[in-house]
Amino acid sequence: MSIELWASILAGAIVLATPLVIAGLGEGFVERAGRLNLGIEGMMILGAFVAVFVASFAGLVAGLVAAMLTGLVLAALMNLVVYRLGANEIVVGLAITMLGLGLSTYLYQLWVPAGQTNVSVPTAPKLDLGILTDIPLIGPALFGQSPLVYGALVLAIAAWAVFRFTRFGLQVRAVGADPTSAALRGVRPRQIGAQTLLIGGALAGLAGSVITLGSIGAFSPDITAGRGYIVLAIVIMGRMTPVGIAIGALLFGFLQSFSLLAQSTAIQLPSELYQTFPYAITLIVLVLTSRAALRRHLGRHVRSKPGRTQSLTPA
Amino acid sequence: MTSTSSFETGRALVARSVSKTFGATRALHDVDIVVRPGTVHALVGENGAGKSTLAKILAGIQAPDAGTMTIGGAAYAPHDRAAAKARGVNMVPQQLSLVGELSLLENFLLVSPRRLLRRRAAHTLLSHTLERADVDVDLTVPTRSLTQAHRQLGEIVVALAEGATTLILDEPTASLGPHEVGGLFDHLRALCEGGTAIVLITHRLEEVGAVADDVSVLSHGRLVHHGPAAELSPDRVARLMVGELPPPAERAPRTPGDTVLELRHVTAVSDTDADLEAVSLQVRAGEIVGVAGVAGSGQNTLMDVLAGLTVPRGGTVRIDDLDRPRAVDLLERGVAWIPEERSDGLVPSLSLGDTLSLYDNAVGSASRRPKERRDAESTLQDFDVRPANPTLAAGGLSGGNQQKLLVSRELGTGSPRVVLAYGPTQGLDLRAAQAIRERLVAAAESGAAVLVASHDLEELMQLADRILVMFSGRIAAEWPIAEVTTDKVGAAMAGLNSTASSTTSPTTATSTTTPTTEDLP
Amino acid sequence: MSGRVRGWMLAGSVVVAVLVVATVLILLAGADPLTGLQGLIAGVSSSPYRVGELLVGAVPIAIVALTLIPALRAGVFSVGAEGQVIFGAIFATAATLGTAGLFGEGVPAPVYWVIGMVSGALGGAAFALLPAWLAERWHVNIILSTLLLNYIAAGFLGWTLRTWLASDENTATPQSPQLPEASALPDLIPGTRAHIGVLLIIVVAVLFEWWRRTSQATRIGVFAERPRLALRLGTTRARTLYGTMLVSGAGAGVVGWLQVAGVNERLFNSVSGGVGFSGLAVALLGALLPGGILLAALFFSALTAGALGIQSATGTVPSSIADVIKGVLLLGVAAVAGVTARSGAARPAAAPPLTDVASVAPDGEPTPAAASVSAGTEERS
Amino acid sequence: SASTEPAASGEPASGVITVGALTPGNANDGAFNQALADALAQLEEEGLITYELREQMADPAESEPVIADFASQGVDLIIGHGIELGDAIFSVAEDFPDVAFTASGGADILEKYTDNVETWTYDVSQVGYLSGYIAGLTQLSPIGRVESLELDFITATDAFFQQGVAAANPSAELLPVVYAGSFDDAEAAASATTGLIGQGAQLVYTTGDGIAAGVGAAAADAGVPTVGVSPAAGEEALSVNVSTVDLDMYPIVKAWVEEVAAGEFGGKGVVSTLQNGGLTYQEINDVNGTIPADVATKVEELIAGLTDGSVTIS
Ligand SMILES: Nc1ncnc2c1ncn2[C@@H]1O[C@H](COP(=O)(O)OP(=O)(O)OP(=O)(O)O)[C@@H](O)[C@H]1O
Ligand SMILES: Nc1ncnc2c1ncn2[C@@H]1O[C@H](COP(=O)(O)OP(=O)(O)OP(=O)(O)O)[C@@H](O)[C@H]1O
Ligand SMILES: [Mg+2]
Ligand SMILES: [Mg+2]
Repeated sequence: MSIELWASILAGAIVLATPLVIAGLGEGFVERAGRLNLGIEGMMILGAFVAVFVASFAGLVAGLVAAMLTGLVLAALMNLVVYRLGANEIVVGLAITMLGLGLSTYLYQLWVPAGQTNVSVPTAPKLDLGILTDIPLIGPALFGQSPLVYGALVLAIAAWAVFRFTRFGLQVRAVGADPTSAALRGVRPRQIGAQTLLIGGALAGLAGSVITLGSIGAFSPDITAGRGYIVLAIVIMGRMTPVGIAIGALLFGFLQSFSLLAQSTAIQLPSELYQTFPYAITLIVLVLTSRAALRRHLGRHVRSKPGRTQSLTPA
Repeated sequence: MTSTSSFETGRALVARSVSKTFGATRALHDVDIVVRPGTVHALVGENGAGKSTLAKILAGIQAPDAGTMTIGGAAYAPHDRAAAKARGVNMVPQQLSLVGELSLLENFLLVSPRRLLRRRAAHTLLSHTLERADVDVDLTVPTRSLTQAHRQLGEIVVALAEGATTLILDEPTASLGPHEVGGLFDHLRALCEGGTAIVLITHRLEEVGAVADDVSVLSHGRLVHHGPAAELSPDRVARLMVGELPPPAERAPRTPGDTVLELRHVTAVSDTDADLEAVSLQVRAGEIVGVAGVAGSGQNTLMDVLAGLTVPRGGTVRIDDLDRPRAVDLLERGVAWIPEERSDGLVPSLSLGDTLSLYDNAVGSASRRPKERRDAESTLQDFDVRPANPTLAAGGLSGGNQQKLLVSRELGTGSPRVVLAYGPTQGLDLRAAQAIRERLVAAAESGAAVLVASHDLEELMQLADRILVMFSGRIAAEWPIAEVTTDKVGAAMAGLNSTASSTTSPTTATSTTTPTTEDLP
Repeated sequence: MSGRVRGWMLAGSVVVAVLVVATVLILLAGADPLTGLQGLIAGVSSSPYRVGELLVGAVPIAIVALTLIPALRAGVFSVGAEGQVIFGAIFATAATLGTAGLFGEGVPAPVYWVIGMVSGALGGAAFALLPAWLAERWHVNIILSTLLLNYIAAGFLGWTLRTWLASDENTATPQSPQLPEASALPDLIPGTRAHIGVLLIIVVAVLFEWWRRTSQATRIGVFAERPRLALRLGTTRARTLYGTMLVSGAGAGVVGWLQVAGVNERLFNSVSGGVGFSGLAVALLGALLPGGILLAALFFSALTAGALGIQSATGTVPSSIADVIKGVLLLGVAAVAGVTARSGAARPAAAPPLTDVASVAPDGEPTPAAASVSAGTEERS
Repeated sequence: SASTEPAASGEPASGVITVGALTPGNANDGAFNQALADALAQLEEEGLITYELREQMADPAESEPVIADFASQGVDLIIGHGIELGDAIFSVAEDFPDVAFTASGGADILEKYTDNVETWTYDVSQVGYLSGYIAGLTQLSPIGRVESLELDFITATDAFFQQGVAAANPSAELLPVVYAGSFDDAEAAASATTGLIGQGAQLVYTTGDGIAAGVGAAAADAGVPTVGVSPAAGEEALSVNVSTVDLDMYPIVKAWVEEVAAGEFGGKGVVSTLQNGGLTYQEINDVNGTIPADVATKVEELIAGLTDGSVTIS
């Protein structure tokens, strides 16, 4: 395989990973707080639609903001129904996904009825850093992307900093690990949980808009193509940490990009093999990380075995 | 009430006519309490008397239905724990409130007033507090990996660092060994010198005399006595709480029969307790074997191996003539199991009746015991489970009553061949604890092999025919009851003779080494 | 009592919410809402054919949901029905065509049915074995492994229909050859697509109603909450994982056979039709009770038919209104279920942990994460 | 289209024929599905028909009841537009001998007509060949191709595409086909397109509709011309699209309607071709002058050749 091909694969990987990173960071907050959002797919696709719709008359930035608000509203709905009214988290997640998929298609069909050319909006302009962008292999991948890609990077760093340096991050972890104790300590688990869900929703909406406004410039039904579910796998694979999630998303993006472009080489395998390749590898990585995590988990306990490293010093 | 200086009453935490009702339960009924600065105020009472409820109200965790509270005369009506903390009232709940995934440092920062964490400053503050309290606990490992005792002490330290002027401790000693309790009480006294008021809830009445200045006795939600602790003997407190107690039955001589359960050179790993290293042990029919040891010395691992819940890495386990029994084989052969963590043995959503008949229903008609069909309600009454209503959910009972329920399922429905019990009376009031001890003795008398692990040495000495001491996953010492003294056991629990003695023979275990400081872990 | 009143009020407000949403959507499409709502009702009830469709639509969802009962009771959350239906369908199709190829015309119908059903069940169960093994041995979360395996199954089906099971005819949609006449399930209601396989849901429902009362059901319930106690009852983690996943896999596999032999008479790419998620949703909506699940499945199927009725009556409303209404209804019903369960003093619906049974160590001991959760919810005095 | 009341009787007494139509995908896909929707809309405007259209009917399990439903309501003509609907149409048509049906399929469907089912297909070879011919005439090489799934009709079309390219520009180089793995995953298609362009593709061809949005956007972004991108991709994408071979269902549907009106329906099959106007192509876009000026005339010559038989595709 040529260097051009690898450059293309890398650049494609980063584009494909961007929405996964953004939605994954959001879901990372949600799962860290002990909740689960199975509605990401619905939030993403409705965000993807609303982004194009709003951007078509109000511009790119308004489109992005509208998509975030869309995800936020769906997340607020989910919070109300699940955590206030006591509905089942999984059922509601599936319902939100159904709603998002249905509503986005419905509104799209009304907006662009048969016989009209699809509405397209300008996508976010790509960066061109001249010399840097011209570096072979990594130049286009690292320095020739749309600002949304760099936005995702900033978000990942921000999420990392929130967990590392803020009380909120600590409270999220505490609420997820042990809500009863956290509440006894004076943290409000419901409030923290709701906040993470809203963050998760807003980022899922944004992730959807990154697909339509970042690379396509138009909406078409089912454009998210199951990415909302992949996000769940990536979050677990990344052990719910921002860095892990970013790596997991990049890995999936790379696998997808690779299996798309490997088809254009001389290696001819059944196309279905290429299509399932990213999922199969993700499963394998999931197995490896689960196993490693298990070992690490046990290892940590063996090392700091109670009664050995610590000792009470009676006065 | 003793006379107090106007300065002290001036800062006292006072509650008047506090009442609290949960559904049909009147947990508190017109209770008054005055907590004076610089004193330890013991709060005692039977299981379900309302101690924890009163404490939670003082600490802002629950709101009273009626009544008023003041601090230093100013109205005090905290709407949550943060509000109480702001007024200097802090609590270490009966169920510890440390988040296991987080270190003590992070548990402290969790509710800090700042949005951005200042780890370094917090670390300095906590280290300083540790130093002052003369405790050594690792601040940076997840508290989950600390021993129960260290978590307990750690949470107290966190509460202190948060700046408590009134500190409420709900049964801090229930799971501590004698050394740890001694250390804790020293800290408490030191705190009082500094003017802190301490509310201490406990079931160990001898502690009242040892450490408390004032004592309040609750019974069925009412305050039945309050006054200086010095005037009260443990017996008197006990009588106040529960009326006259029959003295513990005389120890009847028991002759052990055949070996029922046997471990040989068993090694086993655990991720929450010490690993077992070459543990050999026999439990014979009709004897009670006591297992002593500080928390995390491997008692939990030992119990799990004996109950078939952990598969050993090496060595043999045998019941009767069955090798490597599975947990279900053991159940079928009549092994009763009372785990340290009572929630392990109870399904909160099952009703009391279903809990009692769980083994019969779930293992099928070929049940382990030829069970006399006594109805659930009378079993519950026999074991004094309150309320004795078979249709209630197990999760709704108070901690002590859950323990009684667990014991009644394990011991109450037939005659077990083996009884494995870890802290069987933990968190129980005197009468309930005595009743359970009698059950264990009765089981042994009717031929069961009984193994009891406990942090309460008193209890072991009362029950056991033989005492083993565990240290760091080994059996460090073993004596027949006649040779046991508190000092010997205490030394063995601290590991003072374990390094030199690789055998469990009582003579070598006690006579070989002179303790040196290097042997301290 | 007041809880019940509140429940009814909420049920009422769900209906209102759905009506409002439907009205707004229909108005947006420039049609008359009243006509649309009439269409909704006509869509499920106006002819025997439509009633038959209601049943045909309910079959896969109901069987998948019913056979998920043990898994969900044990806390094993699988969304793998999708892939298991596919494998069941592939096995059943291959076995049926293979039988026809070997023995020619003369094979009697019941023989075909037994072969189809058994091989379908085997296919589904075999494909369920993988996530069960991954969870048991490697502690991989089952929701995620089944999710990913669904994509892999879909890819495998696509390849299958393009290669070794492809129809000889010139077709655009990938499909298998037509199954032999005798292997098809006869009609239950003449003139509709409702086949006698519909009766199977009654059998399966009765089976699980009986199972619910067995000691095994109790053990599995104990396992979900207290794995160590369950060990004493003879329920190990491995046995629970394999047992429950095999049951749900076999159920999904049978659905694969039913769809092939009862509805389409050949294997299509679309055979699984999203049943993984809707089956899970219906099982939870039905509160893991067979009766509730049957109702919920019929209800779900009715929504699909009813939404088509709206489109039929108004003419201009895009069919995707079905998904919107399904989503809103599902949301509403879940909310009502939550509120009534809560006021009925039952425990709030358990949040399905992504670190579910997978976090129980091999010997059945909860790892600290699991222990702290259980310790956290109980009073430890 | 305006809302309609389906006529209660099967008799086309009023002269206005009631039509029930089903498409496998969304009617606004700018391609296959939309061709039917546009034809129906035009015929309704002309007052010849009233119609109902059901979209997203690719799953036979869903479409059969809809077809049966139309039939039992007494609709005059039921159009199953798309090979996915073929079986369902035949199966329902047996039970409703008085209703007219049309079914579509591969080339073999032309022989499968019955008394009340007319069959229709389009000439895959012409679609593929003409697209390839246009792509070849641009003289751009290498040519990349992005498709949805490896399905029979897609690989068949592609084989003719290759012939067309070879006929117009024997020296053109073709990169292997990249399958996006889904009909809808525009982002994967965009990524594939960008990748192909990165490998030197000077022109990208696609037949998909959902994924066309991705192909079009990525190509427009890189300023690389495309062939085959549908209007569903939007204005931006169309600005670099040289041309797309489209269906025009108007003449076909109009013929069916007239036959129903005249009571002569049934017993034949019809195929859409460039010759009979069932296939058309979008006016050649010179993409800012990068496309040779003679493309349009050469395409017309090809069509003339096909019509008079001097050119044949095999
Ligand atoms: N949240 C609650 N809901 C219902 N009943 C409660 C609740 N909390 C306490 N109770 C009941 O109130 C009574 C007092 O409980 P409390 O926990 O204060 O007792 P306690 O004295 O601390 O007992 P123990 O020694 O067993 O810990 C008990 O009957 C208990 O069952
Ligand atoms: N605050 C808490 N948060 C989470 N888990 C806890 C907490 N307290 C106790 N646990 C759990 O309880 C179990 C028992 O604790 P541990 O093994 O540390 O002490 P131990 O050996 O049982 O001795 P002791 O009970 O005397 O302190 C462990 O599984 C631990 O994870
Ligand atoms: Mg208490
Ligand atoms: Mg403990």
